[in-house]
Amino acid sequence: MSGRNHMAVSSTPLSTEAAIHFVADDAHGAADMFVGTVRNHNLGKPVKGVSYDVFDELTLQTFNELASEARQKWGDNLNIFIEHYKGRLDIGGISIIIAVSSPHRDESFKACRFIIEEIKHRSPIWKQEHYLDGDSEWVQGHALCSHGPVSYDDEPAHAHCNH
Amino acid sequence: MSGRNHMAVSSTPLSTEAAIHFVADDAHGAADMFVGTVRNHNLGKPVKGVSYDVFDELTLQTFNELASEARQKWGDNLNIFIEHYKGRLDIGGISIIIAVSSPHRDESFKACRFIIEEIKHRSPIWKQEHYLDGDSEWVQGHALCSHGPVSYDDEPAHAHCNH
Amino acid sequence: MNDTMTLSIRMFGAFRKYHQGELTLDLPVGSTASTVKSAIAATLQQSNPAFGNSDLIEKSVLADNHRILPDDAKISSAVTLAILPPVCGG
Amino acid sequence: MNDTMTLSIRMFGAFRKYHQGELTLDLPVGSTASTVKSAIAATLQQSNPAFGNSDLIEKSVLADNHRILPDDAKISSAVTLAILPPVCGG
Repeated sequence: MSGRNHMAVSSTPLSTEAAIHFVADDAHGAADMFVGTVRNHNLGKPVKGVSYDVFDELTLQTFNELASEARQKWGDNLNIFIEHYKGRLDIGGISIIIAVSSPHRDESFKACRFIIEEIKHRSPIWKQEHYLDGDSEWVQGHALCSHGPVSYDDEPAHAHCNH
Repeated sequence: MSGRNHMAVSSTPLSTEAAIHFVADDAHGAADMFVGTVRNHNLGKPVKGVSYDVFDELTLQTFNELASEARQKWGDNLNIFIEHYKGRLDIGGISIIIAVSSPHRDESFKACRFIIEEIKHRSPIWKQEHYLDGDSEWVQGHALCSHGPVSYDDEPAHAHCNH
Repeated sequence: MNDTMTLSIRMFGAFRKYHQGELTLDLPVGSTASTVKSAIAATLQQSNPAFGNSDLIEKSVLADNHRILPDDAKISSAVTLAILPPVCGG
Repeated sequence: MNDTMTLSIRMFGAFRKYHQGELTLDLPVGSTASTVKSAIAATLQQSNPAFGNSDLIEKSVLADNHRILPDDAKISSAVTLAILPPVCGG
Protein backbone atom coordinates (compact mmCIF):
# COMPACT_ATOMS: atom_id res chain seq x y z
CA MET A 1 0.00 0.00 0.00
CA SER A 2 1.68 3.16 -1.23
CA GLY A 3 1.75 6.27 0.94
CA ARG A 4 0.05 9.58 0.20
CA ASN A 5 1.54 12.60 -1.60
CA HIS A 6 0.65 16.24 -1.16
CA MET A 7 2.66 18.55 -3.39
CA ALA A 8 2.04 22.21 -4.06
CA VAL A 9 3.48 25.57 -4.99
CA SER A 10 1.49 28.11 -3.03
CA SER A 11 1.12 31.87 -2.77
CA THR A 12 -0.86 31.70 0.46
CA PRO A 13 0.95 31.21 3.78
CA LEU A 14 2.18 27.64 4.32
CA SER A 15 0.77 25.77 7.33
CA THR A 16 2.84 23.41 9.47
CA GLU A 17 -0.41 22.18 11.02
CA ALA A 18 -1.69 21.14 7.59
CA ALA A 19 1.56 19.29 6.89
CA ILE A 20 1.50 17.29 10.11
CA HIS A 21 -2.20 16.58 9.69
CA PHE A 22 -1.65 15.34 6.14
CA VAL A 23 1.09 12.82 6.99
CA ALA A 24 -0.54 11.52 10.21
CA ASP A 25 -1.21 7.81 9.90
CA ASP A 26 -2.43 5.16 12.34
CA ALA A 27 0.23 2.78 11.04
CA HIS A 28 3.08 5.27 11.47
CA GLY A 29 4.91 6.04 14.70
CA ALA A 30 7.13 8.83 13.42
CA ALA A 31 7.03 12.03 11.41
CA ASP A 32 9.81 14.45 10.60
CA MET A 33 9.12 17.96 9.34
CA PHE A 34 11.51 20.51 7.91
CA VAL A 35 10.52 24.18 7.89
CA GLY A 36 12.50 26.76 5.95
CA THR A 37 12.04 30.40 6.91
CA VAL A 38 13.34 33.78 5.78
CA ARG A 39 16.36 34.79 7.87
CA ASN A 40 17.14 38.40 8.76
CA HIS A 41 20.63 38.23 7.28
CA ASN A 42 22.62 36.46 4.56
CA LEU A 43 26.35 36.55 3.98
CA GLY A 44 26.58 39.33 6.53
CA LYS A 45 23.99 41.60 4.90
CA PRO A 46 20.76 42.54 6.72
CA VAL A 47 17.76 41.17 4.81
CA LYS A 48 14.21 42.49 5.06
CA GLY A 49 12.46 40.01 2.79
CA VAL A 50 12.74 37.47 0.01
CA SER A 51 10.83 36.92 -3.23
CA TYR A 52 10.57 33.38 -4.57
CA ASP A 53 10.23 32.75 -8.28
CA VAL A 54 9.01 29.27 -9.22
CA PHE A 55 8.60 27.40 -12.50
CA ASP A 56 5.53 25.61 -11.22
CA GLU A 57 5.11 22.83 -13.77
CA LEU A 58 8.64 21.50 -13.59
CA THR A 59 8.92 22.10 -9.83
CA LEU A 60 5.88 19.93 -9.16
CA GLN A 61 7.37 17.30 -11.39
CA THR A 62 10.63 17.31 -9.41
CA PHE A 63 8.61 17.02 -6.17
CA ASN A 64 6.88 13.94 -7.55
CA GLU A 65 10.17 12.43 -8.70
CA LEU A 66 11.73 13.03 -5.28
CA ALA A 67 8.79 11.38 -3.54
CA SER A 68 9.19 8.33 -5.77
CA GLU A 69 12.92 8.17 -5.15
CA ALA A 70 12.39 8.51 -1.40
CA ARG A 71 9.89 5.63 -1.44
CA GLN A 72 12.36 3.47 -3.36
CA LYS A 73 14.99 4.16 -0.73
CA TRP A 74 12.96 4.16 2.48
CA GLY A 75 9.68 2.40 1.87
CA ASP A 76 6.61 2.50 -0.27
CA ASN A 77 4.41 3.48 2.67
CA LEU A 78 5.94 6.90 3.38
CA ASN A 79 3.43 9.77 3.47
CA ILE A 80 5.03 12.86 1.95
CA PHE A 81 4.00 16.52 2.07
CA ILE A 82 5.97 19.15 0.13
CA GLU A 83 4.92 22.79 -0.29
CA HIS A 84 7.01 25.71 -1.52
CA TYR A 85 5.99 29.33 -1.34
CA LYS A 86 5.92 31.55 -4.44
CA GLY A 87 6.02 35.32 -4.05
CA ARG A 88 7.30 37.72 -1.44
CA LEU A 89 7.88 36.85 2.22
CA ASP A 90 8.95 38.99 5.17
CA ILE A 91 11.45 37.85 7.80
CA GLY A 92 10.20 34.69 9.50
CA GLY A 93 7.90 33.80 6.62
CA ILE A 94 7.82 30.11 5.73
CA SER A 95 9.34 29.34 2.32
CA ILE A 96 9.09 25.54 2.41
CA ILE A 97 7.58 22.73 4.45
CA ILE A 98 8.50 19.09 3.97
CA ALA A 99 6.90 16.46 6.18
CA VAL A 100 7.39 12.72 5.99
CA SER A 101 5.82 10.03 8.15
CA SER A 102 6.84 6.38 8.43
CA PRO A 103 6.35 3.41 10.75
CA HIS A 104 9.79 4.01 12.36
CA ARG A 105 11.74 7.22 12.75
CA ASP A 106 14.92 6.53 10.75
CA GLU A 107 13.05 6.55 7.43
CA SER A 108 11.25 9.83 8.19
CA PHE A 109 14.45 11.65 9.09
CA LYS A 110 16.39 10.36 6.10
CA ALA A 111 13.64 10.93 3.54
CA CYS A 112 12.94 14.45 4.80
CA ARG A 113 16.61 15.38 4.63
CA PHE A 114 17.02 13.81 1.20
CA ILE A 115 14.07 15.77 -0.19
CA ILE A 116 15.24 19.18 1.02
CA GLU A 117 18.79 18.61 -0.24
CA GLU A 118 17.57 17.51 -3.64
CA ILE A 119 15.05 20.34 -3.98
CA LYS A 120 17.86 22.83 -3.49
CA HIS A 121 19.74 21.24 -6.40
CA ARG A 122 16.97 20.11 -8.72
CA SER A 123 13.80 22.16 -8.41
CA PRO A 124 13.49 25.27 -10.60
CA ILE A 125 13.03 27.80 -7.81
CA TRP A 126 14.88 31.11 -7.40
CA LYS A 127 15.29 33.53 -4.57
CA GLN A 128 15.65 37.29 -4.71
CA GLU A 129 16.81 38.88 -1.48
CA HIS A 130 15.63 42.36 -0.51
CA TYR A 131 18.16 44.13 1.69
CA LEU A 132 17.60 46.71 4.38
CA ASP A 133 19.55 49.24 2.30
CA GLY A 134 16.99 49.00 -0.53
CA ASP A 135 19.01 46.78 -2.88
CA SER A 136 17.71 43.48 -4.21
CA GLU A 137 19.73 40.60 -5.60
CA TRP A 138 19.04 37.18 -7.11
CA VAL A 139 20.94 34.67 -5.00
CA GLN A 140 23.61 32.57 -6.70
CA GLY A 141 22.48 28.96 -6.92
CA HIS A 142 23.19 25.49 -8.27
CA ALA A 143 23.27 25.01 -12.03
CA LEU A 144 20.61 22.57 -13.21
CA CYS A 145 21.69 19.49 -15.03
CA SER A 146 20.14 17.77 -18.03
CA HIS A 147 21.93 14.50 -17.33
CA GLY A 148 19.07 13.06 -15.30
CA PRO A 149 18.51 12.85 -11.56
CA VAL A 150 21.53 13.19 -9.35
CA SER A 151 21.81 11.38 -6.07
CA TYR A 152 22.06 12.87 -2.61
CA ASP A 153 23.90 9.76 -1.41
CA ASP A 154 26.51 10.42 -4.04
CA GLU A 155 27.19 14.05 -3.20
CA PRO A 156 29.94 14.84 -5.72
CA ALA A 157 27.42 14.19 -8.51
CA HIS A 158 26.21 17.76 -8.10
CA ALA A 159 29.71 19.08 -8.51
CA HIS A 160 30.30 17.07 -11.70
CA CYS A 161 27.53 18.88 -13.47
CA ASN A 162 29.21 21.91 -15.00
CA HIS A 163 27.18 24.21 -17.21
CA MET B 1 23.69 34.72 22.61
CA SER B 2 22.40 31.34 23.76
CA GLY B 3 19.21 29.90 22.28
CA ARG B 4 15.94 29.26 24.12
CA ASN B 5 14.83 26.03 25.83
CA HIS B 6 11.30 24.79 26.35
CA MET B 7 11.15 21.47 28.18
CA ALA B 8 8.12 19.80 29.66
CA VAL B 9 6.43 16.58 30.64
CA SER B 10 2.76 17.10 29.92
CA SER B 11 -0.54 15.33 30.46
CA THR B 12 -2.44 17.58 28.09
CA PRO B 13 -2.23 16.98 24.31
CA LEU B 14 1.07 18.09 22.78
CA SER B 15 0.90 20.81 20.13
CA THR B 16 3.11 20.84 17.04
CA GLU B 17 2.02 24.43 16.42
CA ALA B 18 3.34 25.45 19.85
CA ALA B 19 6.66 23.74 19.13
CA ILE B 20 7.19 25.48 15.79
CA HIS B 21 6.09 28.80 17.27
CA PHE B 22 8.52 28.42 20.16
CA VAL B 23 11.61 27.77 18.04
CA ALA B 24 10.82 30.40 15.36
CA ASP B 25 13.57 32.97 15.20
CA ASP B 26 14.32 35.89 12.88
CA ALA B 27 17.98 34.86 12.80
CA HIS B 28 17.22 31.23 11.89
CA GLY B 29 16.44 29.90 8.44
CA ALA B 30 15.70 26.30 9.39
CA ALA B 31 13.73 24.22 11.85
CA ASP B 32 13.40 20.47 12.13
CA MET B 33 10.65 18.82 14.14
CA PHE B 34 10.22 15.20 15.15
CA VAL B 35 6.79 13.94 16.14
CA GLY B 36 6.32 10.54 17.75
CA THR B 37 2.84 9.02 17.66
CA VAL B 38 1.13 5.87 18.89
CA ARG B 39 1.12 3.26 16.14
CA ASN B 40 -1.71 0.74 15.70
CA HIS B 41 0.64 -2.22 15.91
CA ASN B 42 3.91 -3.30 17.46
CA LEU B 43 5.87 -6.47 16.80
CA GLY B 44 2.91 -7.78 14.86
CA LYS B 45 0.34 -7.25 17.64
CA PRO B 46 -2.60 -4.86 17.16
CA VAL B 47 -2.33 -2.02 19.67
CA LYS B 48 -5.23 0.14 20.85
CA GLY B 49 -3.33 2.57 23.06
CA VAL B 50 -0.23 3.27 25.11
CA SER B 51 0.33 4.55 28.63
CA TYR B 52 3.49 6.53 29.33
CA ASP B 53 5.03 6.50 32.78
CA VAL B 54 7.56 9.29 33.43
CA PHE B 55 9.95 10.09 36.27
CA ASP B 56 9.45 13.82 35.75
CA GLU B 57 12.33 15.29 37.75
CA LEU B 58 15.06 13.21 36.20
CA THR B 59 13.49 13.29 32.74
CA LEU B 60 13.52 17.08 32.71
CA GLN B 61 17.11 16.98 33.82
CA THR B 62 18.06 14.68 30.93
CA PHE B 63 16.22 17.03 28.53
CA ASN B 64 18.32 19.93 29.82
CA GLU B 65 21.52 17.92 29.55
CA LEU B 66 20.70 16.92 25.98
CA ALA B 67 20.00 20.53 25.03
CA SER B 68 23.40 21.52 26.42
CA GLU B 69 25.15 18.72 24.60
CA ALA B 70 23.39 19.62 21.34
CA ARG B 71 24.51 23.25 21.70
CA GLN B 72 28.09 22.15 22.28
CA LYS B 73 27.98 20.10 19.11
CA TRP B 74 25.91 22.31 16.79
CA GLY B 75 25.92 25.84 18.11
CA ASP B 76 25.02 27.88 21.14
CA ASN B 77 22.20 29.61 19.31
CA LEU B 78 19.94 26.57 18.74
CA ASN B 79 16.38 26.99 20.00
CA ILE B 80 15.17 23.70 21.44
CA PHE B 81 11.66 22.48 22.30
CA ILE B 82 11.15 19.07 23.94
CA GLU B 83 7.84 17.79 25.31
CA HIS B 84 6.91 14.26 26.29
CA TYR B 85 3.44 13.06 27.10
CA LYS B 86 2.62 11.34 30.39
CA GLY B 87 -0.48 9.20 30.68
CA ARG B 88 -2.65 7.27 28.26
CA LEU B 89 -2.87 7.91 24.52
CA ASP B 90 -5.03 6.36 21.83
CA ILE B 91 -3.76 5.46 18.34
CA GLY B 92 -2.37 8.57 16.62
CA GLY B 93 -1.85 10.40 19.90
CA ILE B 94 1.39 12.40 20.08
CA SER B 95 3.88 10.99 22.60
CA ILE B 96 6.78 13.34 21.94
CA ILE B 97 7.64 16.51 20.03
CA ILE B 98 11.19 17.73 19.53
CA ALA B 99 11.80 20.90 17.53
CA VAL B 100 15.13 22.58 16.89
CA SER B 101 15.82 25.74 14.92
CA SER B 102 19.17 27.04 13.69
CA PRO B 103 20.58 29.51 11.16
CA HIS B 104 21.24 26.69 8.65
CA ARG B 105 19.49 23.36 8.21
CA ASP B 106 22.25 20.85 8.91
CA GLU B 107 22.40 21.75 12.60
CA SER B 108 18.63 21.48 13.08
CA PHE B 109 18.44 18.04 11.51
CA LYS B 110 21.40 16.67 13.42
CA ALA B 111 20.44 18.11 16.79
CA CYS B 112 16.84 16.91 16.48
CA ARG B 113 17.95 13.39 15.61
CA PHE B 114 20.54 13.36 18.38
CA ILE B 115 17.97 14.38 20.96
CA ILE B 116 15.39 11.72 20.07
CA GLU B 117 18.02 8.96 19.98
CA GLU B 118 19.41 9.96 23.35
CA ILE B 119 16.00 10.34 25.00
CA LYS B 120 15.22 6.75 24.07
CA HIS B 121 18.36 5.64 25.86
CA ARG B 122 18.69 8.10 28.73
CA SER B 123 15.37 9.57 29.84
CA PRO B 124 13.44 7.69 32.54
CA ILE B 125 10.25 7.12 30.55
CA TRP B 126 8.37 3.85 30.16
CA LYS B 127 5.70 2.63 27.82
CA GLN B 128 2.88 0.20 28.50
CA GLU B 129 1.11 -1.07 25.41
CA HIS B 130 -2.59 -1.90 25.52
CA TYR B 131 -3.50 -4.54 22.97
CA LEU B 132 -6.73 -5.08 21.13
CA ASP B 133 -7.12 -8.44 22.86
CA GLY B 134 -7.28 -6.74 26.29
CA ASP B 135 -3.73 -7.53 27.40
CA SER B 136 -1.26 -4.86 28.49
CA GLU B 137 2.49 -5.11 28.61
CA TRP B 138 5.42 -2.88 29.61
CA VAL B 139 7.69 -2.65 26.59
CA GLN B 140 11.26 -3.91 26.94
CA GLY B 141 13.69 -1.01 26.86
CA HIS B 142 17.27 0.15 27.27
CA ALA B 143 18.94 -0.30 30.65
CA LEU B 144 19.98 3.02 32.16
CA CYS B 145 23.59 3.58 32.95
CA SER B 146 25.19 5.26 35.94
CA HIS B 147 28.49 5.82 34.13
CA GLY B 148 27.56 9.28 32.92
CA PRO B 149 26.23 10.48 29.60
CA VAL B 150 26.73 8.24 26.62
CA SER B 151 27.23 9.59 23.18
CA TYR B 152 25.04 9.15 20.11
CA ASP B 153 28.11 9.63 17.89
CA ASP B 154 29.69 6.69 19.62
CA GLU B 155 26.82 4.25 19.30
CA PRO B 156 28.37 1.17 20.85
CA ALA B 157 28.58 3.09 24.13
CA HIS B 158 24.98 2.11 24.78
CA ALA B 159 25.79 -1.51 24.25
CA HIS B 160 28.75 -1.39 26.64
CA CYS B 161 26.49 -0.50 29.50
CA ASN B 162 25.39 -3.83 30.92
CA HIS B 163 23.22 -3.84 33.98
CA MET C 1 26.33 2.22 65.24
CA ASN C 2 23.57 0.02 63.89
CA ASP C 3 21.21 2.90 63.24
CA THR C 4 18.58 2.20 60.64
CA MET C 5 16.99 4.58 58.17
CA THR C 6 13.65 4.34 56.41
CA LEU C 7 13.78 4.63 52.64
CA SER C 8 10.80 5.22 50.36
CA ILE C 9 11.24 3.73 46.93
CA ARG C 10 9.18 5.01 44.02
CA MET C 11 8.17 2.34 41.50
CA PHE C 12 8.24 2.99 37.74
CA GLY C 13 7.38 1.07 34.60
CA ALA C 14 7.31 -2.71 34.99
CA PHE C 15 7.89 -2.42 38.76
CA ARG C 16 4.33 -1.11 39.02
CA LYS C 17 3.16 -4.64 38.26
CA TYR C 18 4.68 -5.81 41.53
CA HIS C 19 3.91 -2.99 43.93
CA GLN C 20 1.40 -0.15 44.13
CA GLY C 21 2.66 3.18 45.47
CA GLU C 22 6.01 3.59 47.22
CA LEU C 23 7.85 0.72 48.79
CA THR C 24 9.13 1.31 52.33
CA LEU C 25 12.41 -0.28 53.41
CA ASP C 26 14.28 -0.15 56.74
CA LEU C 27 18.01 -0.50 56.14
CA PRO C 28 21.22 0.29 58.03
CA VAL C 29 22.47 3.86 57.62
CA GLY C 30 25.22 3.85 54.99
CA SER C 31 23.81 1.01 52.90
CA THR C 32 24.99 1.06 49.29
CA ALA C 33 22.74 1.41 46.27
CA SER C 34 23.54 -2.19 45.51
CA THR C 35 22.26 -3.30 48.93
CA VAL C 36 19.10 -1.24 48.46
CA LYS C 37 18.44 -2.92 45.14
CA SER C 38 18.83 -6.36 46.74
CA ALA C 39 16.42 -5.37 49.49
CA ILE C 40 13.89 -4.19 46.91
CA ALA C 41 14.19 -7.50 45.07
CA ALA C 42 13.78 -9.53 48.28
CA THR C 43 10.71 -7.58 49.34
CA LEU C 44 9.01 -7.78 45.95
CA GLN C 45 9.72 -11.47 45.64
CA GLN C 46 8.06 -12.12 48.99
CA SER C 47 4.75 -10.73 47.77
CA ASN C 48 5.19 -11.79 44.12
CA PRO C 49 6.93 -15.12 43.60
CA ALA C 50 6.91 -14.44 39.84
CA PHE C 51 9.24 -11.50 40.37
CA GLY C 52 12.14 -13.85 41.05
CA ASN C 53 11.90 -15.30 37.58
CA SER C 54 12.58 -11.96 35.96
CA ASP C 55 15.96 -10.33 35.63
CA LEU C 56 14.31 -6.96 36.10
CA ILE C 57 16.32 -5.93 39.16
CA GLU C 58 19.68 -6.60 37.46
CA LYS C 59 18.71 -4.39 34.55
CA SER C 60 17.48 -1.58 36.79
CA VAL C 61 19.19 1.31 38.51
CA LEU C 62 18.51 3.30 41.64
CA ALA C 63 18.20 7.08 41.37
CA ASP C 64 17.39 10.14 43.36
CA ASN C 65 15.78 13.20 41.75
CA HIS C 66 19.06 14.40 40.31
CA ARG C 67 21.06 11.42 39.18
CA ILE C 68 21.41 7.70 38.80
CA LEU C 69 23.29 6.25 41.77
CA PRO C 70 26.34 4.08 41.13
CA ASP C 71 26.16 0.65 42.81
CA ASP C 72 28.66 1.71 45.46
CA ALA C 73 26.94 4.99 46.38
CA LYS C 74 26.23 5.12 50.13
CA ILE C 75 22.81 6.23 51.33
CA SER C 76 23.15 7.80 54.75
CA SER C 77 19.76 9.27 55.55
CA ALA C 78 16.08 8.64 55.09
CA VAL C 79 15.25 9.72 51.54
CA THR C 80 12.94 8.95 48.68
CA LEU C 81 14.66 7.05 45.90
CA ALA C 82 13.39 5.52 42.67
CA ILE C 83 13.98 2.17 41.02
CA LEU C 84 14.24 2.60 37.24
CA PRO C 85 13.81 -0.35 34.87
CA PRO C 86 15.06 -0.18 31.27
CA VAL C 87 13.57 2.85 29.53
CA CYS C 88 11.71 3.30 26.26
CA GLY C 89 10.46 6.83 25.87
CA GLY C 90 9.96 8.77 22.69
CA MET D 1 13.63 24.08 -46.19
CA ASN D 2 14.53 27.25 -44.38
CA ASP D 3 11.27 27.39 -42.48
CA THR D 4 11.39 29.42 -39.31
CA MET D 5 9.47 28.90 -36.08
CA THR D 6 8.59 31.41 -33.41
CA LEU D 7 9.62 30.43 -29.89
CA SER D 8 8.42 32.06 -26.69
CA ILE D 9 10.96 31.91 -23.91
CA ARG D 10 9.84 32.31 -20.29
CA MET D 11 12.32 34.18 -18.09
CA PHE D 12 13.03 33.06 -14.54
CA GLY D 13 15.18 34.28 -11.66
CA ALA D 14 18.07 36.53 -12.66
CA PHE D 15 16.90 36.57 -16.29
CA ARG D 16 14.01 38.76 -15.14
CA LYS D 17 16.54 41.55 -14.65
CA TYR D 18 17.18 41.59 -18.40
CA HIS D 19 13.74 41.05 -19.87
CA GLN D 20 10.14 41.53 -18.75
CA GLY D 21 7.64 38.87 -19.82
CA GLU D 22 8.38 36.25 -22.46
CA LEU D 23 11.12 36.69 -25.04
CA THR D 24 10.13 35.97 -28.65
CA LEU D 25 12.67 34.44 -31.01
CA ASP D 26 12.42 33.48 -34.68
CA LEU D 27 14.73 30.56 -35.41
CA PRO D 28 15.07 27.88 -38.10
CA VAL D 29 12.93 24.79 -37.51
CA GLY D 30 15.11 22.09 -35.97
CA SER D 31 17.42 24.44 -34.06
CA THR D 32 19.12 22.79 -31.10
CA ALA D 33 18.70 23.85 -27.48
CA SER D 34 22.25 25.10 -27.66
CA THR D 35 21.41 27.39 -30.61
CA VAL D 36 18.33 28.67 -28.77
CA LYS D 37 20.46 29.54 -25.75
CA SER D 38 22.91 31.46 -27.95
CA ALA D 39 20.02 33.35 -29.56
CA ILE D 40 18.66 34.24 -26.11
CA ALA D 41 22.07 35.55 -25.08
CA ALA D 42 22.49 37.59 -28.26
CA THR D 43 19.05 39.16 -27.91
CA LEU D 44 19.47 40.02 -24.24
CA GLN D 45 22.91 41.48 -24.81
CA GLN D 46 21.55 43.78 -27.50
CA SER D 47 19.17 45.46 -25.06
CA ASN D 48 21.43 45.02 -21.96
CA PRO D 49 25.15 45.42 -22.64
CA ALA D 50 25.81 44.35 -19.02
CA PHE D 51 24.41 40.90 -19.78
CA GLY D 52 27.52 40.03 -21.79
CA ASN D 53 29.69 40.40 -18.71
CA SER D 54 27.83 37.67 -16.86
CA ASP D 55 28.28 33.96 -17.40
CA LEU D 56 24.59 33.48 -16.71
CA ILE D 57 23.77 31.85 -20.04
CA GLU D 58 26.53 29.23 -19.69
CA LYS D 59 25.19 28.20 -16.28
CA SER D 60 21.59 28.02 -17.48
CA VAL D 61 19.53 25.32 -19.14
CA LEU D 62 16.58 25.33 -21.47
CA ALA D 63 13.45 23.40 -20.48
CA ASP D 64 9.93 22.68 -21.52
CA ASN D 65 7.19 21.96 -18.97
CA HIS D 66 8.30 18.38 -18.52
CA ARG D 67 12.05 18.22 -18.64
CA ILE D 68 15.36 19.98 -19.04
CA LEU D 69 16.50 19.84 -22.66
CA PRO D 70 19.97 18.48 -23.44
CA ASP D 71 22.10 20.86 -25.52
CA ASP D 72 21.63 18.76 -28.65
CA ALA D 73 17.84 18.47 -28.37
CA LYS D 74 16.17 19.67 -31.60
CA ILE D 75 13.20 22.01 -31.40
CA SER D 76 10.98 21.48 -34.41
CA SER D 77 7.86 23.54 -33.77
CA ALA D 78 6.71 26.77 -32.25
CA VAL D 79 6.59 26.16 -28.50
CA THR D 80 7.00 27.94 -25.20
CA LEU D 81 10.27 27.11 -23.51
CA ALA D 82 11.92 28.40 -20.35
CA ILE D 83 15.47 29.51 -19.60
CA LEU D 84 16.47 28.36 -16.11
CA PRO D 85 19.41 29.93 -14.29
CA PRO D 86 21.06 28.16 -11.32
CA VAL D 87 18.42 27.35 -8.68
CA CYS D 88 18.22 28.01 -4.95
CA GLY D 89 14.88 26.97 -3.56
CA GLY D 90 14.12 25.68 -0.08
